[in-house]
Amino acid sequence: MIELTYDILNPAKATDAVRRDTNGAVVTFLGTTRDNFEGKSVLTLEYEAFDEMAVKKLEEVRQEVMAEFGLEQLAISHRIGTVGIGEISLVVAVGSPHRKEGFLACQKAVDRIKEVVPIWKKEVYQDGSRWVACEDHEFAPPEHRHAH
Amino acid sequence: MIELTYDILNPAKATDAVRRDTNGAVVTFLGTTRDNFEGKSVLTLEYEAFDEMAVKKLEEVRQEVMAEFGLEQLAISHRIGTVGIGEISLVVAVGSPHRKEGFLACQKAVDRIKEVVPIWKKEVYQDGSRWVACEDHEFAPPEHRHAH
Amino acid sequence: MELKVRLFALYRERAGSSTIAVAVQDGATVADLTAEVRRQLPNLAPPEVNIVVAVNADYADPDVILRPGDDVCLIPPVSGG
Amino acid sequence: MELKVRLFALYRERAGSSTIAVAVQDGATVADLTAEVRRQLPNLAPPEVNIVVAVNADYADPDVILRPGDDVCLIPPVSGG
Repeated sequence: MIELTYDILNPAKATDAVRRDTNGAVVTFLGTTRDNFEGKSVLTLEYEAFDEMAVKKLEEVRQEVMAEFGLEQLAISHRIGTVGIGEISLVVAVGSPHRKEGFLACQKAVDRIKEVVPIWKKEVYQDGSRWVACEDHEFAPPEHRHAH
Repeated sequence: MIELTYDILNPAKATDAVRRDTNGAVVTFLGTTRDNFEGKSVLTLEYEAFDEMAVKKLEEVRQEVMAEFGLEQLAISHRIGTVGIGEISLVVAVGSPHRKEGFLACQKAVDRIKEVVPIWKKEVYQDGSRWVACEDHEFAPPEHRHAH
Repeated sequence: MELKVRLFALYRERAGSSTIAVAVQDGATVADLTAEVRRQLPNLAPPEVNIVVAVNADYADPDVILRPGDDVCLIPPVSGG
Repeated sequence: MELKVRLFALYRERAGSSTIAVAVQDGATVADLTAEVRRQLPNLAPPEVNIVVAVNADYADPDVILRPGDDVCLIPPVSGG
């Protein structure tokens, strides 16, 4: 299951999609929006996606991770639009016969989503906003990153 | 939050307990009952606990894992009594500022629960039943393990 | 002294009872108790399997000394989760 | 040929528009396109930042040759999750 939606995410939708009587484990990751960035208070977040490509990349990540760990159940829901503080922006759920593969696969899927899926997060502060650069490499010097 | 209950588990209870506006990640493990053991069809499962000690050990695991990974939110729910196939027997939810610690802490908590908490699982088959030995060391030769 | 010993799961079913009375000398250790349990119930656990004991709801090493009134429980290999 | 290029997020805001028209020679590559984009919009990305391009909803290497009608999008560093 792949989902890209403006609606509030319900984790049970993803976990129920990956539960099987043959599986013993479901590992789930919930990404939730944080209320601060380097001490600065965040009021809300805006997620923007290149929709067609985002859905395609989410499905590619899903297939890639299932193949790597020999699993058959992986569900991803990503929220876009305005997301309030403490709300869920991402759900990744993996069903697996044993827990070790479940943990590895879930973590790998989250890592890959953050690397390759064209979705962007903007933090809105009292006095401005900032497009968040990805975690894994610096995008630009601070004067560019804080251009907004 | 620690819970040992005969009731059907609702994972949202544990995940909601560990969500914080300061955290970015919730990692959850759901243990679900499998329909087979070495090809033998399992009809249902019975979980028995040494209640007072189980609750104490669950809390010890919780404190130990939170200390090891520097986290403050960890919730564990374990079901006991009769559990149908595909139903949830264990929920472990970890809230953490960053996802890496969340995954490690959740996995460690599940490992420790299976090692130290005095809870026992009995698989019921059409033609008998079997107390499951823990995963990490052989309990006894097959003639003893299958005594029931 | 006589101790009331509680049994769970596999041990409870093998013993056919959830409690047994075990007599040990004053100053006896957990190891003395399990030796006595094995005499009373030779089929409880095979010789190569260590019988794990909880005293007052915590795991107790073999050299722990037992006292009258201790809550003593035999813990078969756990399989929660 | 003239290509319609779509911009998202940071790039959209910096350009002040969600699409720009970019003229490149027939047979031009993705690298030629990004060079032209930098001429048109020098403040879109600093020189040390590689401008990532998607062609027809997939990442395209710099040596990919563009064709008329291609769906070309500029992808700022992603930050989903």
